[in-house]
Amino acid sequence: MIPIELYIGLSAIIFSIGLYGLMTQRNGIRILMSVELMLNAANINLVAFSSYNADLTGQVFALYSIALAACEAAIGFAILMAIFKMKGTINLDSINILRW
Amino acid sequence: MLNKEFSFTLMGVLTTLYKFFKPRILGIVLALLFLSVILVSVVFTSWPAVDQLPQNLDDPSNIEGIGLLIFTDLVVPFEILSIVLLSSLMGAIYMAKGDGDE
Amino acid sequence: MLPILSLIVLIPLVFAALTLLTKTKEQARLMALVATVSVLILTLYMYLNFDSTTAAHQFEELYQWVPSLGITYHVGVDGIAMPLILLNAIVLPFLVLFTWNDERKSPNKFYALILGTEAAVIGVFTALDFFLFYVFWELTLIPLFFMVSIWGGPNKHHASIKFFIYTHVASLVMLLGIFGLYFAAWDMTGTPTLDIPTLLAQFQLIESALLKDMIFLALLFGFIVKIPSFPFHSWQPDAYTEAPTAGSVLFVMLKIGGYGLFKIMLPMLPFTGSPNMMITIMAVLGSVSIIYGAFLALSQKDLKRMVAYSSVSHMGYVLLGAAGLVSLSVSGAMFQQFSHGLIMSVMFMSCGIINNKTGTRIMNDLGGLAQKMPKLAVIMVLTFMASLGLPGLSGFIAEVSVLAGSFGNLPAYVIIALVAIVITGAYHLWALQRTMFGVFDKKLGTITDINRYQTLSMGVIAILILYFGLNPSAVLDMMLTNSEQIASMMAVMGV
Amino acid sequence: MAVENYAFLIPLLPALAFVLTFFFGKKLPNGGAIIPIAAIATSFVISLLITLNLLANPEEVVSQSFSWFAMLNIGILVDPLAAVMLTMVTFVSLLIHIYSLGYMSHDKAQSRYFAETALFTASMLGLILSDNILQLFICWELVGVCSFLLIGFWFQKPSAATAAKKAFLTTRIGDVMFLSGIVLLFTDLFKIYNGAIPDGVYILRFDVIFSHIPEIAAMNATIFGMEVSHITIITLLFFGGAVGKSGQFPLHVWLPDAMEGPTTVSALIHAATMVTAGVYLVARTFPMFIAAPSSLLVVAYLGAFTAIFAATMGIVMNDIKRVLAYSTISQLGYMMLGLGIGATIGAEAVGISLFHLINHAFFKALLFLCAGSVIHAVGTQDMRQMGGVAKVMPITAATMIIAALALGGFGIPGTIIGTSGFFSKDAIIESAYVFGASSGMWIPYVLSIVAALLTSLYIFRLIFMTFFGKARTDYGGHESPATMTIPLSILALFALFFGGLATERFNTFVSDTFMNDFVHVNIAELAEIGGYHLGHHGHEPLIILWLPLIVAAAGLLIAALVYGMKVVNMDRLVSRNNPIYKLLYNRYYQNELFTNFFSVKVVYEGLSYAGRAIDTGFDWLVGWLSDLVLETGESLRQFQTGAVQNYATAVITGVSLLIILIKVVMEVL
Repeated sequence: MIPIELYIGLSAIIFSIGLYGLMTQRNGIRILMSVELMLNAANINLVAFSSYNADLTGQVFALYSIALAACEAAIGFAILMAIFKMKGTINLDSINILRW
Repeated sequence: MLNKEFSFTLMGVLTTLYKFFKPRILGIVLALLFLSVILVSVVFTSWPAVDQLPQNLDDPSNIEGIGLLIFTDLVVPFEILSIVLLSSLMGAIYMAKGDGDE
Repeated sequence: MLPILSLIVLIPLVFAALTLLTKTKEQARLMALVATVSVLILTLYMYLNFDSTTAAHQFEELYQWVPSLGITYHVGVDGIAMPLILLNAIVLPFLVLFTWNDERKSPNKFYALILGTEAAVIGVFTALDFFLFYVFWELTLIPLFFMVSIWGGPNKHHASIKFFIYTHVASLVMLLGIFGLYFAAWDMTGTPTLDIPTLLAQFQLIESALLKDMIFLALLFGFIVKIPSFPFHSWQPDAYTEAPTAGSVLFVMLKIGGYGLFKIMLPMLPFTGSPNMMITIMAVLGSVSIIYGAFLALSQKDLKRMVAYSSVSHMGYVLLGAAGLVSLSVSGAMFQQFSHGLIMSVMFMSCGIINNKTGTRIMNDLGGLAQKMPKLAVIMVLTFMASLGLPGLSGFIAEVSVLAGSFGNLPAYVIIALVAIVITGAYHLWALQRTMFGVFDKKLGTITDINRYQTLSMGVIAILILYFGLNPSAVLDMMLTNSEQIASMMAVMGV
Repeated sequence: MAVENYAFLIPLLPALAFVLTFFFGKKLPNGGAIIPIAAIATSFVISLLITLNLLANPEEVVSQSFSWFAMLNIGILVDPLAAVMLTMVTFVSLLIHIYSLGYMSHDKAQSRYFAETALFTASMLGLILSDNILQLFICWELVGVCSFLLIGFWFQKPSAATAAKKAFLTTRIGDVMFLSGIVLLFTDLFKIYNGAIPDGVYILRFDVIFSHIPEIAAMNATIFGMEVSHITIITLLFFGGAVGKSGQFPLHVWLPDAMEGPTTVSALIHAATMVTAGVYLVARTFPMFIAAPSSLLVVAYLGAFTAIFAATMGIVMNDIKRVLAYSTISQLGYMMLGLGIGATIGAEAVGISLFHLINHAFFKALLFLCAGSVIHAVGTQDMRQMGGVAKVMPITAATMIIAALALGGFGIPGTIIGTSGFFSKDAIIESAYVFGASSGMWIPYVLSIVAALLTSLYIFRLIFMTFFGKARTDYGGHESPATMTIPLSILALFALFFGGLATERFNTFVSDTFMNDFVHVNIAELAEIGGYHLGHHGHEPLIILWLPLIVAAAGLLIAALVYGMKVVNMDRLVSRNNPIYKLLYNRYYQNELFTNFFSVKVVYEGLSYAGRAIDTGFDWLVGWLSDLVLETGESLRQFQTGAVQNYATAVITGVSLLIILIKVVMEVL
């Protein structure tokens, strides 16, 4: 029996790694990958709690979340492609049209 | 990156490390901060001790349960999700396709 | 029975929308005239059926709206609101007539905004629910803002934004006060309500004196800025001056600040933590406004700006009378609002005409206009006399009631106001002398007298000024009934 | 049909005439002059009938009241005081209107003139008829406005517009005092009734006011450490109003400038419809004055001072109308003095003063109309350019000399032979002697005697300079038409004979004005409150009776010697080098002091520009606040880098810190 703390700790570590990537990376694809990491950290939590509570809903939602991650990745890559077409780069530092 | 002047002097290592970490230091610190926050909360939370898991030791698989759940209780989110998936695919294709004249 | 109050708010709103759809000036002004005249007819019907012996609300309508938050659709009029509704209903048809032949861009929007203002202002006067009240209160800002910023003078953008932000900040503070009252009452009774009479009755049950004072001051701030009173008046001369003539008249019709003072502040006053401090605040601001506005009006070179400052001075009487807390002074203050609306609308119309015909409002550049515009001269002399408080005209009734009523409680402030009367006379006469009398300056070109629509509209309002000066009871009776109720409450509380 | 029931028509008819003439006058011949003339004539008939009725039964005054608003009323009251005033005003006004037919016949704005004079008369009649102080004030203000309109009748002349403004503003200073008095009186009465006014009690009606005089007198206020009775404050404030309206020092400055209007208007203002209002106010509220310690003394002293002060200026003026204007101020001073002497002789003072008022109205209207006639013919107002006008205009000259005799006060004491001014003015001077004898205060008496000398001097200077001697310029001119000379002759008859015929009856009639079925005031009791000791006319020494006549004759003699026969050469005296002449000629520099210094420098340039500076300050403050908000936003905007990662970083930081914060707070709690 693995204590739940370890699951949560794992997910927290993965989440933090994703977080780190999100904050420091400049390349759009890397950022998307970091986001995937964070989503999957959440999935780990969902499954772990579901398992501990003997309630399958959490696992179902983990599946849903994976599907959503696919959507997100698809849209994200599409946006990146559009940006690349427009600017010739996917370095997000140059995408600052939201600036004041 | 560490090519031409491959020096093992302490100063050189430190400089290299500094150059490597300087743009990342804030990210690392914040990530560690967040991690520590979560870990501390996790550690200081008293989790209910669950004795038996999973219930059915004979058949550790719960695919069937999940499938049932998907098509009964959670069918509405499922349907919505399918629509979202579909539309996002369409959107992604539309965006990636670009203008027609290419 | 006919839901008159809903009708007089709805008719202008609906017609405002319809007017927006019209294409030509002729259609737009006809629409506006139809709407305002029908409001006038309904209001007159209501006025004639109004029972001025009771202080209770009449023509009430009450529907549940959002029960979980205590929001209702509750409208009704009493002796405080009725004269002000009457004022709006009377002046606006004549305002439309006044602008009948004017040429301006997008007349459909212009008349739609006039109707929108009418609906909003009357809405404030009829609302008996804080939600409605606040919605209409804010709604008055929008048409006036556009009125100034589209058709205004050279400095219109600055003036309109200043007006909007200044008064909007004030209404937000007022909203805080409303919320304070609402949640404090909700806490005590357990049921939410935004009904104005209920909340006013529950105000005294609030235990914390500090909270009561904060609520009172927040509301007071909102009202005082709208009145406007010294030292929060600085939006007013700019807005009044830059607005087109119709806009200035609409500003004058915007008597919601004083209305709030009588309707909401005075019933709450005796139950605040320190009523005497509140009275002093109101009296000081009122008397300072009176004399300060008078001096500033004296120093103005621009005719319209002078009229705007004289308005600050006159509105000081409203505050002073409200602070007097005797039925005569309070009703005098209410009457001041009414009569000020009539007088100032004609004064602004005169300024507008002079500006149109001569192209300037600088008084030193004018002169001798009475020779070219005898009709305008007669009307203008009459209204200027009314404005400086000539007996027999409506301004005097208000002034003398306020002064005589307040003197017992606030002698020092009344003496300040009395000193200002001389200054008031001085700037009015001086302005008349510089614009109407003296040698006509040939540089001004050929000048024709006012057209018959203008004569009609200004003449009728001028005659009403005379009528209400001779027969103030027509509206003063209902004011007296309500102010007696307020005064008796004060007496019970020993304020 | 009792004529009393139609008393309300007296002011209403002229008011109606105003409306009719104003709107339709242009289409009628003579500017519709017939309408106001007919209206005022009817009013005159009604007033006369009522006066005759009252003469028979002085107790049965006419009184009608209607509720107006709150606890105030509108009403009319014709008691002896009002009746004689009504008759005089309608009569003089009627004659002036008839005269104006000729005088104004060349003016384009005739209808406006007649409309405004009709309103002027109506307001004055309303003022006289008022049975409450507020209505009196209302008409009082209306009178002021009409004077504004009429003085500025030729508004295209800047000097006329300025004079009109000055007249209105100066009297308004007095009006504000009057209003303050009313406000204080109202507050006191309100307090006496404890806020609960019974139905049917009109709080500002004279009977209510008079019946509460003792209670008001008992109230005290502390002003600058002095205990002052409320009744003193109220009456002094009322007197302030009278000072403004009746041109007493120091608010007399408007009256000489008021000459900018047509001469007939000056006649109306000076004789009938305006300046007498102040005297009437003091007479009307006399029961209050006599109950007020020291108020009457103020009235007496100020009146006497004004009488001599204005007379000194009258001597040096060269404008024929200005001489008359200063003469009016001086005579009004006499009337005020007459009222002030009530401190000794009680209600009799009202009779004496009113008698002078009526007589003065006759001869002053006559003087002005004659002057107007002369100006009309000669085309100038400067007496230095006239001379020998008597040859051209015999009727005018004769009537004007009669008026001058009346003003100078010529008559034989102890008989009924004498001009009207003689009886009334001598009565005042003799009363001043009684006052001096009983109280030991001789200054008013001395001043009044000297003023009588000056009066005779300046009026005969005018007569000699204008009508006698050689024509100093080539003015042409002719006698005025009959519409102008007939009113002159009628007025001359009254100026000659009215005083002698009416003197005894008049005084008793008017002095009883506070004892009737409307008000019942015991003047003696009230005088106790005021601390005055009433005495009676004793047997004055013969010299006292003759002294006024002697000084008047002396004045005539000096004028004849200097200006008529030119025995004494005045050129050395009359020069700008003579400081006294310069002082008088510049009218004691009042214009510089009041207008140029006080109004323009202090009030306009000083105070109102200070106000402007303050206002700019407030505007700046508001502007600064808004700039502050803008700048804060400007700098806060820098955080909006547009890079999503920065936002994400901020969110993470915020969440972490928030969690820590919550944790810490939870721990502490």
